[in-house]
Amino acid sequence: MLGIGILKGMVVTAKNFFGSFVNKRLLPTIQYPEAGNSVTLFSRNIPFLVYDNDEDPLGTMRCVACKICEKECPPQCIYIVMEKDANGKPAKRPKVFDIDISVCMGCQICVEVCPFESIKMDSTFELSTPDRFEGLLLKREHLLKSNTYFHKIHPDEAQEVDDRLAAKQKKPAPTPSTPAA
Amino acid sequence: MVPLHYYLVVSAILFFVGLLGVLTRRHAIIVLIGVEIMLNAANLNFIAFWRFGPNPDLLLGQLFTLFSIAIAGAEAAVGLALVIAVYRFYKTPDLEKMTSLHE
Amino acid sequence: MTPINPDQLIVQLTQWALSFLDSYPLVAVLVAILLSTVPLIAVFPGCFAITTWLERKGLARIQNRIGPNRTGPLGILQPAADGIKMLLKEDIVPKTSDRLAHFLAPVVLMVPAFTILSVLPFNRNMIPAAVDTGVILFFALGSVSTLAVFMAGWSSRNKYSLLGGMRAIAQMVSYELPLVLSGVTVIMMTGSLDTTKIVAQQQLSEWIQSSNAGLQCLGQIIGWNVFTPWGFAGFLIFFVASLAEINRCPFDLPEADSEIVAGHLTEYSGFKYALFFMSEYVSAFAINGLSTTLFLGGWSGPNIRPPWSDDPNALLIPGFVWFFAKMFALMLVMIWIRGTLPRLRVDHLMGFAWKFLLPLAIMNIFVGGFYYYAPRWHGIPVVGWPIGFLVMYLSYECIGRLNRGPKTAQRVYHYAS
Amino acid sequence: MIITFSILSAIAVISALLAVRLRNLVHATLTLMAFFVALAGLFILLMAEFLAAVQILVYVGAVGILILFAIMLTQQVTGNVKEHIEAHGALWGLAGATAVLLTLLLPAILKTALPLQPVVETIDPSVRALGLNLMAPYTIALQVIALLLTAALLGAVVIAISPEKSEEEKKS
Repeated sequence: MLGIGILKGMVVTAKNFFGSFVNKRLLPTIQYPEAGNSVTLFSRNIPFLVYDNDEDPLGTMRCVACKICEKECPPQCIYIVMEKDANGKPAKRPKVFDIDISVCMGCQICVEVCPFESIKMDSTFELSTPDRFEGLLLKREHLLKSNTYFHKIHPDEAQEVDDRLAAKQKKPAPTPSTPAA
Repeated sequence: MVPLHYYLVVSAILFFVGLLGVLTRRHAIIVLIGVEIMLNAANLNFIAFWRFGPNPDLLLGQLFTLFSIAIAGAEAAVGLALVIAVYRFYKTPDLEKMTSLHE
Repeated sequence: MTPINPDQLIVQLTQWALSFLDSYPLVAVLVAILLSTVPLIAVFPGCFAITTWLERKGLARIQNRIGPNRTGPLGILQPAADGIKMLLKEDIVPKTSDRLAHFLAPVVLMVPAFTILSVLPFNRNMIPAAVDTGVILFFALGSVSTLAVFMAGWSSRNKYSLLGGMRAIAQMVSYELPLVLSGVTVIMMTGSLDTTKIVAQQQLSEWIQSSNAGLQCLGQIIGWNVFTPWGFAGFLIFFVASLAEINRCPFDLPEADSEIVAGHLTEYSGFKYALFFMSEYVSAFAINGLSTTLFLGGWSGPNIRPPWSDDPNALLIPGFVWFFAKMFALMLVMIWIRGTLPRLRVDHLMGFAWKFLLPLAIMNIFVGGFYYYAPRWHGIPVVGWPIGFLVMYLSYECIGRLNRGPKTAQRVYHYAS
Repeated sequence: MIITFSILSAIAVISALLAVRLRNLVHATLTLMAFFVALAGLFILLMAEFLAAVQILVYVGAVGILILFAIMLTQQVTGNVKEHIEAHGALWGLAGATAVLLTLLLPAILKTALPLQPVVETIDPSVRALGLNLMAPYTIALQVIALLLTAALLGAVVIAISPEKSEEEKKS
């Protein structure tokens, strides 16, 4: 019969209409500011710096200001200045660690190249600011986040990293003992 | 009630206006508009005479006007089609430039 | 003191109010005019507001969204917010536009849209203008809206506007024919252009009035024109043609936003745009009211008598409730269709009117005539109904099949192989 | 009554005058529509409701729109006519039209004794009677009109089809 296709289409839309009241799948909208979207396990956004001890973030940060990430960053959004102690010796800590997130493209290359597991990808997405210059330039203080936070957002990856770090710590211990043996 | 004179005078003036349009403008469509105005003036006359006549129940004036409106519709359709056809040929709607028969 | 009849309460109140003015006939006439026009001007913009909200919510649910929910509970204040936004916006008139025509176009659209409402019978004794030529007056004033759309499109001096205006003219003039012809069947069967008589005609079904009480409750429903073969076909033709006549989806080519911006509305903003928007909805209500009157029995619903009254005309649920319920139901179907069907192509649109709806409407007139003269058994159209239905169905199939273009081959998708 | 009449007839005359005198064709057509509507108002005043409705339906809804279409197809879309609009001997035309008005129409109206009041005070404007009249005594006229309209429709289509277009269609 002619026109049956129109009726079929009408039935489909009617199903959508009534289904949206009962079926969660047919109404996937989330009221964003009130009910935040749940972030998936593998979502990544911008890098952050990991520290280990919650009491002393600056003291236990893993970054040693080796500037590998600064060199590798394709859009060159990382800027690092190494800290010097009172004697003028390098202190293996960044004095300045800036990431211009208006330039960062979230490629994760800095994470891949970091030998100290100190820079990881964050999954936060509420980054809007009223200031498009200073507000989008994240300083060291903004970037420092604890290992527990890393565990919270990417548990599997954080566990892997922890294991690797633990293995690394163990390894140097036997090395000096080898000549003794 | 408004007397019959008034309607007839209005209708006469409308007829005059339509005639003015036909006689003084050179654009084919305006000439057609003038013809339409004259037809409508005649219709007004028919209706007025029907209303003031002795036998409105016979509805003669209304019937005649109905036919006249139908004919006016046909006239407008054919007239405008002619205007378009002539325009395609002469590339102008100006009646005074359509002089093939004249030359 | 007559017993209270909920059906006629408003009419009785009006008469009671007017009875105080008996000694001032001129004032009484003025008050009577106000009493019949002010409710129209008050009620229909309200209906328009509710419909915009319903439409946004309904379309949202069809598209698996939630729709407006910020202003008020369930977003019910959204129309008010929209209205305030519209009123506060700057009224921009293009520099090269034809000022007078640009200004007059929304007015020319709105005045007939409200005027045609006055020939609709909302209830027994509740019709703003009881004229002998109701239906034809409706169609006549409705055809003025074509002019308004053209004025809007032409005066904007914008090629998209002009294209929209020309499309609107072509579409509305074409679809007026099936619209009027499917209405003609009803007029022919009723023998009157008067809308009140058309409604009264549909309440007459003697064979059911004489039967038992349970069926009598349905007495005012069975007689609806939509339950006859010609009425059913006519209703469908009328409904489709009215969709095109008021430029709603899927016939919204004059304002097809993916092709010609917003058609004739492109250069309108602020209050004028709001007027356009409102008149479109009001004419949608008007045309749905007319199809309710012509095919769905107008204000008649199930005969539920109030227990305290012996008056056979007394009804517990007032007629205008049924009228507005039917009108809103048709409006909801329009929203549903808008959420379902995609826009037609221009040549398909014109072909659909001239090659499909028009022959079908003419066929419908013949079927109506046959139904009228076919022999009946105790008033039941035992011959007319099935044969009429069969003829209409066959002509639907035949005309539809004749209109089919060359059959296209099944599309084959070549993926990377 | 007289006030309504004067307003309506003033609108009718002025808009008719504008319709034949305006330079801009689309404006002329729009004022022509106003003229049609005012005339429909006069019909209502004369108790010919049905004809008023038909007047609006046919003239505003069909003829006027047709004229607009014709303008859009023949002129540039602004409707402005650049060259001068008066016909040759326009003054003679004006004189002739005035002469017709002053010597033929007005004297005839003013000299005839015409009824001031309608003979029948109230008319029940019955569409039904009109329809019965069309069906019984005037059937032939109705049929002829129908034939004429069909012929006009076909004729208009045949005239308006452009010859080049049809040749192109033949080729393709």
